[in-house]
Amino acid sequence: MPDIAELLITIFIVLGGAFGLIGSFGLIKLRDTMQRLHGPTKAVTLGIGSVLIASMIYSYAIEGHFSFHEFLITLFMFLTAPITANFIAKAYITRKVAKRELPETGSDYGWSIYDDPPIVENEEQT
Amino acid sequence: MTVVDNTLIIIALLPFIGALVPGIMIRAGRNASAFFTAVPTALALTMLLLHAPAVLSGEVITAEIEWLPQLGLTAAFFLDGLGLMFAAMILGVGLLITLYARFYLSGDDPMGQFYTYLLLFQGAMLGIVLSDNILLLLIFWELTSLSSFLLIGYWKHLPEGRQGARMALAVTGAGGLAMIGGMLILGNIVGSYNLSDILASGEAIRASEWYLPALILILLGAFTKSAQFPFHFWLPHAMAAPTPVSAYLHSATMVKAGVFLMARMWPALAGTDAWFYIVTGVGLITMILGALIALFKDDLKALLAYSTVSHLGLLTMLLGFGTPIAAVAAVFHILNHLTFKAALFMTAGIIDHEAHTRDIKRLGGLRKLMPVTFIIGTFAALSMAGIPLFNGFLSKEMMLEEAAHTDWAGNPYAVPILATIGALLSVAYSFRFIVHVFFGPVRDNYPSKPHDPPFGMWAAPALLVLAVVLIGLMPHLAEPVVRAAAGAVTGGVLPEFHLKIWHGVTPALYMSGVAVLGGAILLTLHAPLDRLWLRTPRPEAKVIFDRLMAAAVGLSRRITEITHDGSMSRYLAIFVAATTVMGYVAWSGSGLPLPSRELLPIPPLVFVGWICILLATVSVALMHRQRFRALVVIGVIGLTISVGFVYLSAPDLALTQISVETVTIMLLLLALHFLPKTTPIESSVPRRIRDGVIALAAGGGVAALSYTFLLRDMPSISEYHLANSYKGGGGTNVVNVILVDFRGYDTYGEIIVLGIAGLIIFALMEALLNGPAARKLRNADYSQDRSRDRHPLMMVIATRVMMPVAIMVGVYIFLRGHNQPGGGFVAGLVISIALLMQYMASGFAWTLRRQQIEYHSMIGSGVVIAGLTGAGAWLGGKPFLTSGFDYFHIPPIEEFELATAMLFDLGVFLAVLGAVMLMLYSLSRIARYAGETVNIEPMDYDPSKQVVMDEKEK
Amino acid sequence: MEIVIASTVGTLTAAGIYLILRLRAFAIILGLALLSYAVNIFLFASGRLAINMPPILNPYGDAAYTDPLPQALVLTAIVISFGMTAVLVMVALGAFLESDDDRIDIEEPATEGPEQGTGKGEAGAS
Amino acid sequence: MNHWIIAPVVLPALLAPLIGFVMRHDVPLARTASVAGTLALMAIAVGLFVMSMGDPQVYYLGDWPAPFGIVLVLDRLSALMVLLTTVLAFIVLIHAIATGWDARGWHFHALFQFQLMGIIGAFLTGDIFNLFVFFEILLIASYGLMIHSGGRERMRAGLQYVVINLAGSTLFLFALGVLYASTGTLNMADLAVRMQEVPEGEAALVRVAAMLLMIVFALKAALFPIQFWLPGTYANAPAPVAALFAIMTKVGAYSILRIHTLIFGPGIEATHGLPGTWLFPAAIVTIAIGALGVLGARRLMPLIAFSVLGSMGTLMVAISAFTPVATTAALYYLVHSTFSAAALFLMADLVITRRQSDWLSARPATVQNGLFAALFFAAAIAMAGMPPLSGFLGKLLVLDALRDPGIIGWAWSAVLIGSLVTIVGFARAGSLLFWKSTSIAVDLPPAPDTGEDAPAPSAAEIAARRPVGVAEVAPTMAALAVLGAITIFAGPLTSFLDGTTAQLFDREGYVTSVLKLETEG
Amino acid sequence: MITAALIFAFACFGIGALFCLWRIILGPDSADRVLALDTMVINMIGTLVLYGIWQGTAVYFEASMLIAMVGFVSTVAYCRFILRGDIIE
Amino acid sequence: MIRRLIPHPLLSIMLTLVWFGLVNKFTLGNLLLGAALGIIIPVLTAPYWPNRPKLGRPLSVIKYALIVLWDIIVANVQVAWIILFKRNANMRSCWITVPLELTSPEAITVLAGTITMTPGTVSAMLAADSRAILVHCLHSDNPEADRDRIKQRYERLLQEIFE
Ligand code: NA
Ligand code: NA
Repeated sequence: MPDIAELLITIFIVLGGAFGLIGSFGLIKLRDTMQRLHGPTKAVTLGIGSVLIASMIYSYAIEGHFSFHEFLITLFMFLTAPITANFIAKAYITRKVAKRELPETGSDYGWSIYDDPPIVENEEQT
Repeated sequence: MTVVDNTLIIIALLPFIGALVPGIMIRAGRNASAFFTAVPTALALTMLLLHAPAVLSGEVITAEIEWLPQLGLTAAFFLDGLGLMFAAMILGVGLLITLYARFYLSGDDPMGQFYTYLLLFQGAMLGIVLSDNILLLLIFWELTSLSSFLLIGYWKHLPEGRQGARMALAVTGAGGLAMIGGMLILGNIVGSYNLSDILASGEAIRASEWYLPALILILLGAFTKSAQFPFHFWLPHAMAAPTPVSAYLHSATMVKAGVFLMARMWPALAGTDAWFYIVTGVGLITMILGALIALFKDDLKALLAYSTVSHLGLLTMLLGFGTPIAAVAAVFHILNHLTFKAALFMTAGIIDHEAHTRDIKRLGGLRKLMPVTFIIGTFAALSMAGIPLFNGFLSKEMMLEEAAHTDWAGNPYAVPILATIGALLSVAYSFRFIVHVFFGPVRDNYPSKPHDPPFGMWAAPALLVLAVVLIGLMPHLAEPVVRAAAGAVTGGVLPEFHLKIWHGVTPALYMSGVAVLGGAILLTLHAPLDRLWLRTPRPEAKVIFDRLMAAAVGLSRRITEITHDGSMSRYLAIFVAATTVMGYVAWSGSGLPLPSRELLPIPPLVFVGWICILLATVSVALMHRQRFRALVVIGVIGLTISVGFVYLSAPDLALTQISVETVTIMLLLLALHFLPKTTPIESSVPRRIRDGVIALAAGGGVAALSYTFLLRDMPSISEYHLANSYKGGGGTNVVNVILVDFRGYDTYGEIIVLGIAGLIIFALMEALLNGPAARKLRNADYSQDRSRDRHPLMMVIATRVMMPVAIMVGVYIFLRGHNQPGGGFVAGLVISIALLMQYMASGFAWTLRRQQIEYHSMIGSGVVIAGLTGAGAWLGGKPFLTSGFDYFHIPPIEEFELATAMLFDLGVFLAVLGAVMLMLYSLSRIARYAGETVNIEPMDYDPSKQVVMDEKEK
Repeated sequence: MEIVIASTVGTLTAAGIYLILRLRAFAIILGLALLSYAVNIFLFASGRLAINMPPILNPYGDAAYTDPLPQALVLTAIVISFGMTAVLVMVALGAFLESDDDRIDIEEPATEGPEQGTGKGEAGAS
Repeated sequence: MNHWIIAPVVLPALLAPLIGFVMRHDVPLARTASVAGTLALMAIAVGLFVMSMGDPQVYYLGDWPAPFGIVLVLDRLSALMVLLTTVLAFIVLIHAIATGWDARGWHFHALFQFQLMGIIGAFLTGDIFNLFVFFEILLIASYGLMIHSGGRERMRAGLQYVVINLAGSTLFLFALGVLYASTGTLNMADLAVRMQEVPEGEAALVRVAAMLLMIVFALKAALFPIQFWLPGTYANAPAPVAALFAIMTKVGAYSILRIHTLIFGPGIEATHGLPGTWLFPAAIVTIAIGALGVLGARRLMPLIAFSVLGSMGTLMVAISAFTPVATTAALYYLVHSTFSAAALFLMADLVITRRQSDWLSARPATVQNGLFAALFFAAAIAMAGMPPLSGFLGKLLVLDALRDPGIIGWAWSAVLIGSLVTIVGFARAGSLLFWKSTSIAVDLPPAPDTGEDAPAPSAAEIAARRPVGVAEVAPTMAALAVLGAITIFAGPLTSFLDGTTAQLFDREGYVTSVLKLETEG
Repeated sequence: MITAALIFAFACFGIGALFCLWRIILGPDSADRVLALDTMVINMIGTLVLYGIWQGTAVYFEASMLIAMVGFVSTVAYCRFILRGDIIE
Repeated sequence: MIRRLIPHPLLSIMLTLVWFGLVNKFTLGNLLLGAALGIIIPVLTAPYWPNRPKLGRPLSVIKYALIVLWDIIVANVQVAWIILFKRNANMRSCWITVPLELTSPEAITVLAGTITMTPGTVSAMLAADSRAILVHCLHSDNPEADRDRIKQRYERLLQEIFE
């Protein structure tokens, strides 16, 4: 086993674990929900990313074949994390944040959970 | 001595066959109905009488057909003296009743029905007296209860008729059921249900330890049927029936069935102390009690009914004596009672029919208005009173004679005195019948001015009275019949006897004299005694019976409604508790082999998973009231279990678990949208503790069970599956090969379950949307406090990339399932989840409109493809679901495998996908019904389009 | 490990049973879901536990495999219970929409409605 | 291999999706297909019945040898049950079509065919897990049929029915887990072999399995103390469905009979005496509950449902003896009670449609009061076990078979008193429904003053006034005719059942046939 | 060395999962629970990937991928429920 | 015609790559199968993606990707630092509104995603007319600066790529 590969693997695994733990710790430590949202969306995602990189290096260096698998999971994570965060934020705002606590949108319409979208033609009702 | 003659069967069946005819011609009119009733009766009677000479000379005629040999039930009939006498009575009186009823009933009554019932009843009675198999006898016995129920309730608009019918059925039915028990015991003792065998085994029966229970059970049947104390009360209420019915059932036939049975079973059961004391005792009490009540009844039919009770008691008492000569007396009295009592009932019927009342207190003086009726009624009543020159006298003398010689527990006076009292009362009520009805001044306030009825109506009683007088004057005429019948009762041996008018001066003559004199005196004192009687508090049997009945119904209802009150949680609690207890009982009946497996270690991460799942589970139980919250926590459990499956070498399970879990949560969320969001606290603390205890006990039991087997090894058939998966099934994923091949039949069943689920959900949705729920849905406002963005832009965009990728993943999982974790089921769920993503992004309606596939067809084709793949094996002569596979190599592509199992798996895939989507579709249709708007754009607002429009506007 | 599985099955069963003894359909659905988890693990465990021995045949060697049969049975059971749960949810929803609550108990009408017949009957009398 | 054995499962399994998914908008076509399919099923069942006369025939699905694949076993008992199912199904189907029940909701015929598939599959299978699968098929189909056409009461009763059966299914899986964990096999014949090898002192697990399975089946058979679900379910199901359900309780009884003779049979030391000991008292109490329910009923459908419960009690009393004689009696009674329950429910449907109420109260007499009274009378005496119909013979057979001094008192008292109470209850009901009703004048609606104000009669009212046609009453009559036939031909039927019982108790024969053993052991 | 790193990472993800459990059970807000569940899913995926390295097999890959996919879908569904009540409309 | 056969060429390529990621083995058979699926699946899902987004300047795409990747790493270190060492009392969280020039939904989505994945910010929601984005900052001493950074660093590049 090449030492450099082992070292890299070790580093990425340790980093991954650390970021994962810190992100989760944020859930406990931070005071309000919006703050807590920051931890998982970033730290934990990066943690997983590190672990996946470790896994890829591992299969290439130690098992001798290149693995694309991990890319897929990474793709999923990066595609979904912002959407998830967005939804959770809205879910929180709709329940716990008063409209006036938020800044103005600066346009004619308010924020999307409070205001209907501009009326487009052909909207139909059943 | 025994002659086989199958015409006996025809005789027994004729009434039943005849019953069909009036039943069919229900509207044919009185004459036709009566005629077609008379024909089979007369035919049967004729055929019977053709056998009479042989039977009277001591032959026994038999016939039998196999019916249920395993049970010892044969359709066996025999005709001996007793049977002949009874059969002739049944048919003969039946004929007279047919004639009488033709005139008695009005044109408005459904005659066809009446005659059908009558013939059914006649057939049942005939069956009883001709049966040579006690099981067959039981069948006819119960049939008499049923057909008499119909006859008594014939005037169904009268409450008395309905109640009387039900009472009769309850009492005689109960007795009948007891008798079944008794008869079965008899059969057990003897080893045969053949009556002849049983009658021949009297010794063995009486010696058996089961004798007493059998005796009591059989007597219960006989006593209830023959209205013996304390079951006598039903008979008077059965008088609500039309008079022809009363005359037939309650004088001649049905009530005599009990007496017949005692006579029939006499050789087998009589002659013991138990028999004597029970039968004689009950008979005596009934005789006196019936007579006493009869004396004070003002309703003619009630008077006659109680007199019947009394006479039945007399007969019972005679049979109870257990001596042959008493048996002779009983048989003779049966015959005599038949003649005078039927005539009396018909007389009462005529009076009722003409005067429109049966109340003695409103009658009197009919002697002049209805001379013919007067003669008939008086002669019959005198016979009933036991006045010389009438037949009643003869048999009563014999009875008194026998009573005079009977000791009761060493006391020589008790029975004679009581018998005399009975006779005395009998004289009194008979005289009352004559004096208070026919004598005295003619009234001017009869409800209807009475006069003698047409000939057709009085012909029948006249004929009977003729017999009364004839036998009374020339008793030797009846002797052959009585001799033959009594011989049958006693089993053949009879002492020397002759029926004659004058026996000389015997104790019986004195007793008879006392009775007549006393009776006359009693009648003169009737008015003051009647007032005394009315003032005397006494238990009214009907009231007691009604109360008992009401109490029984009420109690049943209470028990039923308390236990089956729709309380599901209690049902389940009982179910779980019972299962736990029974499981423990089964468990504790044996031991276990020694543990044979080493424990696996618990690494820290497993420990974490353990904590997760335990805490999550407990918290679901504790905070299930917050429904949404509980669903989130359920997610933790599902997730942990999936990961656990991965750890425990079950990747297929993990895939399935997590995807099913997700879809299930979707369904629950969709449903929760309509349901209340919280569960109120409804159960008390003790109840929750109770439930907790049950739950912990069951959970503990399950834990103990699993721990027990986890520590022990066992040899499994799956060695074979591991060995043959690749060779015989063409796949390396053994779990998948088991699913689609070794146990493909299970999987076939499983997708059918899903298909059915889809169907049900669709059907249910349609039912809901077309039912009252629809209104509720339309009026409900689900839009409160809702976020305004329904189809957020970001989600829509992300989905456009995610969904194709997810579909790709689904295809991948499908294609590799045979060799690696995956397969049609998981693939179906993954694709459903992919589509679900699209639905969540742009809404169901928008997505559905752009969809080419119809979910109904998808389920159907999935199930059919799987089925046809299985059936395809038939083409090769192989059994259903036999798979085939092969490896192909088309250069330059690497070798690949094709297997029929994949086609089967495709069926699975389609069924799963279709079912899940149909479920979602149905739920979303309900939601749309609740007034939700449908979007025509994929996202709420597309800013790029707006720019284009803005530009156009410019 | 065995104690983990046994206690998990036991706890899930107990919680599931406690929930199915509640009075509302939704709690019962939750309870049945927990019971279904419990029984799936139980049935799975009947093949005994094995770590890293998935029953995927390995062409290269003489590997040990866990018992695949219970896994197949559990898969069948999971699918069936999914179908059942779906129907249950729909029936519960239907029952809720047809009546006014999602109670599981049924209160029998004590008497025939006034608009229907006399209702008195001959109750106990014969 | 005889491919016909699988036919009664595959035919409805292929037909049902076609009906449900292709013909779902064409009621006449769906009806035709359903009737044709059921007729074909009946023909197949008759064929199988004839074929079943020899040794058990085994169908090795997927061509895998036993005990590794799934097998179907056609023996006299399974053939009888399949035949019974198809005949009943045909009768019920005609009723459902003639009365229009099938069109009162979606997918009746598809569910009906699936229901048949499930029931028949359960009777034919020789694999215990497959039995579970087919139990689930028949159950889920029955959920759909139970709530067919919806309505408040039916939905709520349906929900309870679903819940209790899901609990039962869970228990079934627990039982199978224990069974597999202790034997490592699923094939019934193989289980029978392995059960013989379980040492008596190490049988705790298999005893639990035997007991749990018995409870599962007892739940289906509606035995005390898990009978609570039955009255509510049957009373609220659409009447033809309730009639079809008459066979569903029998699936439970059949399974107990099969499993607890073959696997945990009388000769097995490990579970010796376990099933009978508990079944017997439970069955006795069930009879009592049924009888009380009949006597105390306020409505017709519950009354019939409770009478079905009582008949299950009687059946299970006979089964609990686990002797050949009692089993023959039980099988006879099983056939009888299936059709008498069906006759009652079908009759009730006709009556309730016309009375527009199933309350046992006096309402104006309906059209054809006499006809209904006659049907009721016939079906009631059959169910209560009065002569001349088969109920009486069945009861005699059962009583005659139960002569063990330890149980005779309880068994006889329960059966006899139970039928007395039942007949009194039926008499009370019949007298209210058909006799007292004639004393109430039909109150015709007042003549309309203006044509507009008069409300048009509802569909239900129109149906109520219409006399029944031949097609509507024929199924009820047919069920009664079957009862008549099994009464008259009780002898031949019972000797067939004797053979069936002998085969059922011949464990070695079954095992040898399934496992293809050349010599015994 | 890798083994030690793996053990460290296992511990991290395990403790992380427990933190998530804490939030899931105690909330306080529904959004917190959903967030914590989502995070727990990610932790589990990490654990599975690590376990794949530990055992040197790719058999567990599908499970991780599928968990990632369905984790996202269920998170969105939970949020949509909070936001709109109806998760597909 | 081609537009109907291959409605989203980039998606097709991506799916083919995804297929390799799934099978994890490069063979000719897999290439053919992957390509076939990569063509078929977008055709099947095309109805749900009616328009084809314009995507220009591949170089800008790579530049943007690198910037974001770097920012993600930085963001994580920052956030980790804050979580571990900043006292809650000193945390100054705030909401900011970022007005948008972008009109392409794809671009807006990418921007919002970027905001979430990068230092101390989470995009919470859009305005109803998608002309502004609401951002939550975990800790910000100067909210205006954060808003400008987002507009300068990401939005401009995205405008180049998508419009
Ligand atoms: Na497969
Ligand atoms: Na095969």
